[in-house]
Amino acid sequence: MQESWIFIGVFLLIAGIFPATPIILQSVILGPKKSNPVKNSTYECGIETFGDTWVQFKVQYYIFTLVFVVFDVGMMFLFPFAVAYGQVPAFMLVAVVGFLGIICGGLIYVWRKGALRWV
Amino acid sequence: MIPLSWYLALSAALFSVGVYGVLARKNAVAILMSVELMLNAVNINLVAFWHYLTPTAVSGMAFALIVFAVAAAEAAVGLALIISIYRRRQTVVAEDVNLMKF
Amino acid sequence: MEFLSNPIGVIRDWLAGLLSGFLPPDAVSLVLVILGALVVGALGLTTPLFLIWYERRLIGRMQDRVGPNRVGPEGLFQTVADALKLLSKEDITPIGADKIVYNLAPIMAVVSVLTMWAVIPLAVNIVGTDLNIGVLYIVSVGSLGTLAIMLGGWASNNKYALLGAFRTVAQLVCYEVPMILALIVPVLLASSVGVANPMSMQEVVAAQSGAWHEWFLFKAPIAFLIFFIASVAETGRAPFDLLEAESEIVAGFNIEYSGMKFGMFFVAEFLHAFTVGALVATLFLGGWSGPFVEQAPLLGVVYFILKAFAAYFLIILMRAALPRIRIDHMLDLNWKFLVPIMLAAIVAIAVTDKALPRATVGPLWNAVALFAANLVVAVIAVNWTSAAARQMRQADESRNPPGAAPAASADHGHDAPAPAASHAAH
Amino acid sequence: MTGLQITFLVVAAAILASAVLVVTARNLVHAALWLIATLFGMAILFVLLQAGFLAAVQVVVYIGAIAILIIFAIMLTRRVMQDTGPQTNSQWWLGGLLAAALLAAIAYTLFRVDQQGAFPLANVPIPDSSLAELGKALVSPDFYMIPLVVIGVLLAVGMVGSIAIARDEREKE
Repeated sequence: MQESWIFIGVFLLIAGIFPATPIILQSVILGPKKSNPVKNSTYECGIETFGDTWVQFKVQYYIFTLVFVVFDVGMMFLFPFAVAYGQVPAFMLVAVVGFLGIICGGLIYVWRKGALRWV
Repeated sequence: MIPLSWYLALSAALFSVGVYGVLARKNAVAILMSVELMLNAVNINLVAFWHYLTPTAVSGMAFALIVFAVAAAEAAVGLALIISIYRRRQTVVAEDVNLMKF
Repeated sequence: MEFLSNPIGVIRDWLAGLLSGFLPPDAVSLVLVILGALVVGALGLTTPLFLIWYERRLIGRMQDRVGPNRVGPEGLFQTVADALKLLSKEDITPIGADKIVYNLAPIMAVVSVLTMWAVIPLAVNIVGTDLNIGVLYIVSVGSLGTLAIMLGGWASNNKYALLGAFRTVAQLVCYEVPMILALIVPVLLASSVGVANPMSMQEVVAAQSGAWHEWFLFKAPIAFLIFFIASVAETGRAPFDLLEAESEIVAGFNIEYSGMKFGMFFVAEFLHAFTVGALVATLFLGGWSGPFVEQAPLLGVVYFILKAFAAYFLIILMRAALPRIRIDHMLDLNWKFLVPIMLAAIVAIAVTDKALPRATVGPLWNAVALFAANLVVAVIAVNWTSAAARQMRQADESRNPPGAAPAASADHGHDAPAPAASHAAH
Repeated sequence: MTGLQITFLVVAAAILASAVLVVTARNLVHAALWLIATLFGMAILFVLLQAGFLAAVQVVVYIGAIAILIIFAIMLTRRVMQDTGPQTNSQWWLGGLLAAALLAAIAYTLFRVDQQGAFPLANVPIPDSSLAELGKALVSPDFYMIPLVVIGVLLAVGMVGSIAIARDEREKE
């Protein structure tokens, strides 16, 4: 199995080098370099930028990410089960059904409370 | 072959860095990030012990998975608390949240 | 003859023999690994040149125009010309941008898609590497793409880029949930077929290569559909392109990017779309399996590419035919429709397969039972959704009677899925 | 020195360096990015420990989910905490001292234990079926069935609780 991971490691490096090459080629060698402050200012429909970049964000984004994190972690417990599925006796499905049911219960609860609405 | 003690030493160092971060940082989010470092240090230990001492048992991997779940729940609730405090008191500096102080 | 059945192996052996004359054995295997990675990476990165042309021509045909047809035969070299143009552009980094992160983001976006090709099998013996956790590996490198977008939006020092990144990330993480849930199903079914290592892509394909009814498309149509929808949402293309809706807002997270860096985001998007096609082909349509593939393994490449392009064709069709979805409908469709159905489908598939196992009822009847279970879940889901939608419409009408101002659809009840959800079910 | 050992040392150095940057970086978003680098290094360590599954889970859960959550939280609470001024509190030296003392204590213990050879190394290869074994153990009543359900409860309660905390009062109607 180590050979597989060596391949993945090398591939990650190469997959980084491939897109980096044209970017460097363009920005260092081929592209013109005539920058000025107006060109480098941030793009905002033609008017001058005002205020801070850090506008206040809705907490809604955070809430949806929260639900995602919980499900994401829950799914990681299902993958080993799915691998072993062919070997586990049928009655042990109870554990997984219970696990999924509890998480789904949480989802239904926040749904009923209206937290999943985009406002 | 990497000696087991290397992993343990790395994990100890990482844990200490996390402890420093928890004790020294002002920002509550930064404190939470340091806690994540400490949890990760623990995870390295669990998996290293599993790999070197009991590779045929599954307990090491199972516990590491459970640590992942706990870390996720901790981050979710902790950050929610920070956001709630920020909304009420307009601050995320841990020192300023001192309602319990005389 | 040997070359035809196992071309990569033959080339590998030949190269190994050539290199071992003047290199130690460890270095030989490392060089071979690097060469293999180079070949797979180069193939992956040059396909978008063709894909972009293919998609533009196809979309042109669907919109009753010709599409690019000037540069080269049938406009084949249009993309090359575009790439050359991008190379001659000036590199602009906005004031106040975080230089390192700003430059890293487009590279990461490509890496997250390109690395998926390391584990996608083209034929029985043509694959980057047969990782034992292949399916989970796909998920994990896919989540790097989300991060790339977050970084790109943040590092641009532009509030619209940051806002766009937030919207994009919100959509991507939401749709990751049904995608991962749907990915569990092929692993589960492969395990029930009895392969040794159900999470490796090669063995997922092997589990489907028996007969037509072994395809997971027939055993788990719901998982197939939901994986398809969620993956298209992950690519951020129409109808899920509300994050960079060209016709409505200026752009998304990539507003400040220009030249080749923008080109890299572009390449990543097109390659991602085709990768989705390849993943669908591998996980649900039997990958390289097909008639006579045992006699001539190279045929598998043809089958795989045909299937991948069929799925890719469907994605382009969706892009050309469906209108853009609204943000609250997008989230409702995910959390109130796809996720609950997928959870129910996983339970239904697991229970049915245990109740009527292959060993006792035979593979065909097992597949029929699984298909029936999926159908039942789908029918119940569609019925419930349309009942809920009807209820919602009636509540809407009783609040604002018809003839008055059109009902504001933004305040639909929170206890029922959005109308968009019932659309998607059909 | 084998290739494996060199890899370990390089990765370990990178992990420690980025961990130190996490706790010292002035810009919070940079701290989060260094945290991501640390977590990625940890995934490489899991690969070295032949726990490829955990490496993938590390990337999915930590980098794909928790790091995104942290970045969102930073953006949501950004206004007040500007990046000017010291990012450490008045007792930072005490914290440093404590952390150093802890490290010294652990290192000393580790050295003593290692010298006595107290770790009974198994010296058997990891079985190929360890992932399937883990799956079986997670759903079997003799092993982790109850913990699995408890994890489910933890996650569901964590989700409901944190949404209840994080939501704006005005949104609740």
